[in-house]
Amino acid sequence: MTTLLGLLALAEGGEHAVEVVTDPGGFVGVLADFAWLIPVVPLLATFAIVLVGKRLPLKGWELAEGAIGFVAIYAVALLIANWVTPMAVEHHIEISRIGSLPGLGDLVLEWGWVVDGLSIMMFTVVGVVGFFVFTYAKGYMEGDVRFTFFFASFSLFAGGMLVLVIAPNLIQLIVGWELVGVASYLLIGHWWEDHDNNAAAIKAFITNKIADVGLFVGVIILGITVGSFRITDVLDAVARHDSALAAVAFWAGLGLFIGAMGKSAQMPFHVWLPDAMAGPTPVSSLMHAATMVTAGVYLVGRMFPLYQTGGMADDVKTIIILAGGATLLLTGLIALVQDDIKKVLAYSTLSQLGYMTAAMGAGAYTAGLFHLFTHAFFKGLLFLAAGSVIHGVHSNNMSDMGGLRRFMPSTYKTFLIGSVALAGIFPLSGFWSKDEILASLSNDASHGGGAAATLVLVLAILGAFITAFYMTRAVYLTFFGEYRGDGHPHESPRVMTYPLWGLAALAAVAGFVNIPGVYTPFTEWLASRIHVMGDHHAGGLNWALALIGTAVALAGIAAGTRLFRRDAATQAERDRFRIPVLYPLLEHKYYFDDLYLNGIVGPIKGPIARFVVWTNQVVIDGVVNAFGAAARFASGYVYGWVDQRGIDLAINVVAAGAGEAGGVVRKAQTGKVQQYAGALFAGAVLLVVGFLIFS
Amino acid sequence: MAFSDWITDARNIVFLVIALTMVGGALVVVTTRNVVHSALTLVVVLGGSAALFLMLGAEFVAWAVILVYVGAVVVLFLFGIMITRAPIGRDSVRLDHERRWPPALIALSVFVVMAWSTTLAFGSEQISGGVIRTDAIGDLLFSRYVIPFEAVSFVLLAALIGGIVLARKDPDR
Amino acid sequence: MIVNQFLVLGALLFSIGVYGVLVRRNAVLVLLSIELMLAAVNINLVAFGAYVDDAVAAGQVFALFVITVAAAEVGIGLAIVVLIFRNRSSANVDELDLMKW
Amino acid sequence: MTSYDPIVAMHHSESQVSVELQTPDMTLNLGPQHPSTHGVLRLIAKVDGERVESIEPVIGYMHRGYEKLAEVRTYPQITALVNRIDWVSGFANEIAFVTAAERLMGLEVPERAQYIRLILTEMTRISSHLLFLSSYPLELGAATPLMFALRDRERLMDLIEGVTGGRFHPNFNRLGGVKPAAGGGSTQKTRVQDLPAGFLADTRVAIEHVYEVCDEIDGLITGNEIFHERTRGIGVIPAAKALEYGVSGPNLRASGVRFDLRKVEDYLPYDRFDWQVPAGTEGDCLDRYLVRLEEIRQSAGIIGQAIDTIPSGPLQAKVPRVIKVPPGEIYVRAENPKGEMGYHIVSEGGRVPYRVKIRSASYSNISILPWLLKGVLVPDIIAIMGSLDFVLGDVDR
Amino acid sequence: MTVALAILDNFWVFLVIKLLAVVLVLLGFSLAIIYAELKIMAHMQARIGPYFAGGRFGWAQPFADALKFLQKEDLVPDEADSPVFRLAPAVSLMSTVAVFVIVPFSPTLIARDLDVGIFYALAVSSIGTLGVLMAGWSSANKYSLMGGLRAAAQLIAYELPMVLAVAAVVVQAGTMSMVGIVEAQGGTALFTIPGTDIGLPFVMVGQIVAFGIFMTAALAELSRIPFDMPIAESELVFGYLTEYSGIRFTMFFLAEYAGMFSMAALATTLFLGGWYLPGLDPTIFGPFVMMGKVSLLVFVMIWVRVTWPRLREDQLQSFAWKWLIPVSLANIMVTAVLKVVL
Repeated sequence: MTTLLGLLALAEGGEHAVEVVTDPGGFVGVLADFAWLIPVVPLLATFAIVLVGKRLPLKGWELAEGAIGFVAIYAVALLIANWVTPMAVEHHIEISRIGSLPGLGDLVLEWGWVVDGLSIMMFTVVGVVGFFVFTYAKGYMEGDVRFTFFFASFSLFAGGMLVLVIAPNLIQLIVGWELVGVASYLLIGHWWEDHDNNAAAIKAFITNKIADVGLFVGVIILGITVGSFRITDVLDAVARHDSALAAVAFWAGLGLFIGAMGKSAQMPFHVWLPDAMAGPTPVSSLMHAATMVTAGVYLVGRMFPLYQTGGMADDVKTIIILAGGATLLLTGLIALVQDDIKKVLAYSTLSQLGYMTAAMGAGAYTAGLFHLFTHAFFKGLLFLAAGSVIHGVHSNNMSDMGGLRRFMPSTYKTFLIGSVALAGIFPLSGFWSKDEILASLSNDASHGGGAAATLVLVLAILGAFITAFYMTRAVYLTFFGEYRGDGHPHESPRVMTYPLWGLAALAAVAGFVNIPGVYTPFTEWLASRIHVMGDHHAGGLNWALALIGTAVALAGIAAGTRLFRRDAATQAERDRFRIPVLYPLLEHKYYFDDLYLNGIVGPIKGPIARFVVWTNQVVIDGVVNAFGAAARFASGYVYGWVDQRGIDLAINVVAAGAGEAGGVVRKAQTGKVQQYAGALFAGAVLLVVGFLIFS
Repeated sequence: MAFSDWITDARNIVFLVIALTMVGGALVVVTTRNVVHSALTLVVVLGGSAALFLMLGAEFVAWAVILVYVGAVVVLFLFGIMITRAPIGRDSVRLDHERRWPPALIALSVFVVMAWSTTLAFGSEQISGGVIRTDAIGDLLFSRYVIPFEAVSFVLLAALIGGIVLARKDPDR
Repeated sequence: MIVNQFLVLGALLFSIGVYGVLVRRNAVLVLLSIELMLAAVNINLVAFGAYVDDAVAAGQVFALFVITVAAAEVGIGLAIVVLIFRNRSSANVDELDLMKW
Repeated sequence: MTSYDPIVAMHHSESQVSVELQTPDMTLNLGPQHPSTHGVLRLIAKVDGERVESIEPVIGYMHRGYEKLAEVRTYPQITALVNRIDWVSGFANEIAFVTAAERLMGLEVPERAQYIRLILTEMTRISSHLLFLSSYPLELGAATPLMFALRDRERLMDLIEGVTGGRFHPNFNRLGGVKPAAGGGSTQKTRVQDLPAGFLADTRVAIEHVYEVCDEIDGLITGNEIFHERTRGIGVIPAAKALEYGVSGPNLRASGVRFDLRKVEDYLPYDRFDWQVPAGTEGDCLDRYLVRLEEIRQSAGIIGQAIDTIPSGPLQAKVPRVIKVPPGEIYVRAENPKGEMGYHIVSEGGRVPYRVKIRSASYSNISILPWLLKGVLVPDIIAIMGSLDFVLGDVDR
Repeated sequence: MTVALAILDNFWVFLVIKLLAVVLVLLGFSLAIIYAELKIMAHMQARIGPYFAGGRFGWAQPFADALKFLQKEDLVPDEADSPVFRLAPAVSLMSTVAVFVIVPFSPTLIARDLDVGIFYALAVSSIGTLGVLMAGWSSANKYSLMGGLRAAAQLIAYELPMVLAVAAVVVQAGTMSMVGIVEAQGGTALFTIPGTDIGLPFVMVGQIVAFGIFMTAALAELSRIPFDMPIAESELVFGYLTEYSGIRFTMFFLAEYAGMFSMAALATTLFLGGWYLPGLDPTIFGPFVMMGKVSLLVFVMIWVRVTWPRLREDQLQSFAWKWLIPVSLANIMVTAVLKVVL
């Protein structure tokens, strides 16, 4: 097989290295060699849309759809190939040598692509969900003033996400990371005419940036300690217990995880995600539910050998599992009280991300990523369905909805499928993945995870109840009862409902790829990597926990039904739900935003202000008063003698002197460049002469 | 190294001829009373520098100087001069400042200092260099120096746009 | 050939350029003198490159960069001169004293 | 200074800047000796770079005082003067003058003479237009059409020479008819030899060649993209402007005014033939070229019909030996190849006219130049001047 | 005999002989092209052309013309800037002559096969612009100045697409040496007709766009119709050549025709496979094959001159900047990508 350099090799002089662990060979090998096309095609589509999009018949949508369709097909082909023969191929192309750091070798700027089970799974998620969402967005964004720009940004996001996923080195990963950040900023602020949307975009960006500091610190520590930014090299160093790395691994792992917390919106960085719902719903669906926010989980998965039990940074796991546990419960609770349907889903997303993170923290690599996989489908679906509702009702608020199942049957049915899947009811996909997480947590608790794992297991079971509860509430408030809004709701066009059905189908069956102990291809997909995972994965189906989980979910549904079933939507009825203490807490989202504003920004601002006031009041005023008193005493004396006789004379002399001198010196300021240049050269000569003489 | 030793090398004779031509040309450039003559004499100096580059084995740079400087930069100069005003014969307008001695003094001291310091530093070190092939330079430009290369190309693009923006007439006016 | 002969020639050309920059009134001539200085710099760079004779050919590559930047500088500089000429019907530097205090 | 309004001040300063922002104008003298001025015309052009700011034609380098000369010449002598006005269409110049004199005298021109006049006029028209077809592409840089067009113009010149004895200055018209061939004299004999032997057959051949060369030039030039670039939308004369400046002939018709004196006036029997008046739509250089190309074909058609139907009969009406024109005043105009050619004759009854005022086509046609050339590029000056197809003799007289 | 051989073996003597050969070849070809143009134009324009000079077919017409020019008075206008005026034709002629150094007629028949051959050719031919500007400015004539300015603007505008078109070829061939470029078209595995070892010239395998751009730019560089605005005699009398006469005019005249030859030779080398023709041994037939191809291109140039009108300066500029340069850039990109991928 000849070496296929790809476009990037145009930057001549770079070396092209291939690392093949499991060579698929043949056509599949070609497929893997050309995998660089996966991120490049959407990025090219972005440029093409920007350049010619507006002149195309469908205003650039066709380019975006074509690109994402290409990705979807390519990803599915790779998935099937990987299913048949597991593969793990890495390509690295040297772009430039950055130069060497003292004491270390050359740091090389590389570009490359890694094709293994993990990245293929992510391609599939991005490609397939993306394909449905792009299709849906055609209908949703129809008539928008910045229709073309929307798809350019969306395509940019897809490209960036794929750059991130395909990255075999940390620098490229950061490039992708920031590309999706930019795309997220652009898309959250898509309707920037409204100031709130603008603010939300900025908030998301800044929150992520703060967390990114952690990522950068982690990457720099790893790169400099190992001497290479290649993930493979880093993980090799981990595997051979490199002593230099061992010393800093905890901090590097923590830094990376902080970055992951930002992107995956773990507490306390979760505040940006609900606000990000200001963007168009397809954006919320693809980026802020299915793919982008899972980048953090992906990062942890990609660097998993670092975190795994026995890995160098396995102390971080406790932080990970606690962050996940806290997020999954607390954000789930907030979802209970939201009126905005997208916010409900957003907090639900936070909660589910908490599940994934917790699973990673429990060392359950497969379980966390499996939940990522299924969640992408059903949460993408839920957002799209919510978007369809919003499209029909022209409001985000559930208090303006109700009874929509009669008007929007397709949306209703698909939303219901998504909700049930999210709640984790057998046999839909959510059941399998959530159950695996519970099983893994329990497994971890009994295998050295300690109290943290046990605590989080309890939280997760509680979370399952809450999940079912708020989804039931959302379904009832939206689709049952009387219609409370204005106008006439209508079903969305077919370009929007077909993707709903497509995703609904996937949400229903996606769980069957990993039935513990029966049929587990998903586990095998993820296992095809260069570095072996020490996966704390529960081997079989934990019947007890499955039963408990299902029972809890059913209980949640029952409770929700009881509360919200019959015309639940009247305001008075819903107020029954307001628990005296908890409700305000939840409504204000645990005062996190207030905390940040008043707790972090405020304390910085406050003391400065107070200090200034204090200085002014006490120090300066005191000094001034003292001086005043002294001066009043002195002046009488001084006026007579010093001022009148001494100073006035001196001042007059000085003033006259200054005036004269100014007149003289001013002539040097001719404004003529050449005189300045002459002075410059003369000065340089004097300097050099001085240097030569005195050295 | 004695001058007699130095001058016996045929290459040094060639160098001397070229160098004297260049210096003479350079003096004309800064003293002539005619703008166009000044620009045309600059061509002689640049041609001389290209010849020196050939002597030093820097073939690509030599032809690049011819192509860019003589073929484009000087032509651009002449173009600019002729568009603004193209005096034929002696220019009636004063081209120099009244006082010439202070600049001459500064220039002289710059020369003395530079020549002094290079002589101090290099004495009579021989040039060892052989020909560096053009493809080697190409490889270097695109690997080790790729970032400065991109930066320079960006500068050039910016200059292009800037030049257009500055020089074009606003069609509304 | 010794290095210093090139370096001294470069110094001489450079200082002639300095003289031109300082003494010329016409902006175009100032630009021409700057070209002279840049040419001197190039001679030095290439001479150093031949002296060091390393594989990185930094001298020649930098000379190429200087040529490019000089081309950019001339483009912008001449555009400015043309603009000044249009505005003030004169390209004399000493009449441009807008920076004067 | 009453009050300070910043907006007004800004506009004021901007307007000052816009006045300042101009490169110095250069005065470019095109002519009097210049390859493209068709004689001695001088254009004083103020150019900013290549763009013309203003243009001032200076005429009169060829002034020969024909109007004054005509006051001391007899009528037959004047015909020898007037065919030198537009020297590339000498025969056509004579027609309007003799018609005017004939009308004052009340002479009836025999039909055969009228046909001969018509055939020769149209041949002159074709030869004039062929000259345009050769010189205009040449001015735009294409040298080949010159050779093609002149080759076939030569056949027509030979035919005209065969009939009249002169290539450019035939001096063939007589008051009351045309001059018979050698030895014919001023008689009413019917069997006098008027046209040379084989003239009609040769004319047929020549016309076929004219059609051919038209097609050739059509293929070579008309479809050429560069030619279109140079001529389309260049030098547009709107119909109203053309009428305002008194532009006539093909230049007027190119602007869309379907006005042809051959249809309007009845100085020659054009109404007996089937032909069209071609006209353009845009009034640009391309249209002027196309109109002339089509006029050649129409004229060739007229000649073809005329030689098929030429009647036999006397060549001249009965005229007194000493020609004296009765007192009176008349203006007769005819369609010259260049446009409207008219003579205003004031007679006091003697052998010489009291006053002859010549209205020539080119003079009116180029009077539009200062308006037309404002703001064009220097190469367009040539393209536009060439497309107007003027002759300096016709301008200066 | 041996002494003669020894003298020939000397580097300098051989160099002088080579250079003399170049100049003679150049003169011969230029005169031949002038004659060819006279005859071809005449026949295309339904004329016969020169007929008497030299007895048969007017073969001596170019010599007669040259003699006539040589014996004319060498006028220098009173107001002209005499040294510049006198130098301009030499600069112009020199730049075209210098190109001949690297024109290869066969694998061995080449004055000097430079490492950066084509780059040298482009650099040297760009000096011609300077000669034109000098001529235009020093003549102290407004037509000359306008012609010179037009020529300079035009040459700058067309230098770029030409260099870019050549760059695509260089990328594909992987060398700037003229011999190397020809050989890249002749012998490598990349461009052979399948089943044989006969090479295909570039123009058949993808550089057809660059070929078109190069020929267009060459016509513009030579100021030939349809790009002869600098000397457009119907507008600018004779542009920058207006004030020239006698031997200096002859030098410009010669420079134009030598330029035609050198541009055609460059195009042949870059795109048409130089001395290669399938089935013919390059060492023996190389020069003849090369000359045949060059003649073909020269004929096309003459043909174009006979057929087309000239463009306008601004149209030429916009054509160069808005079409040729983007197209040639795209061509480079496509070439580079294909080069890497294939």
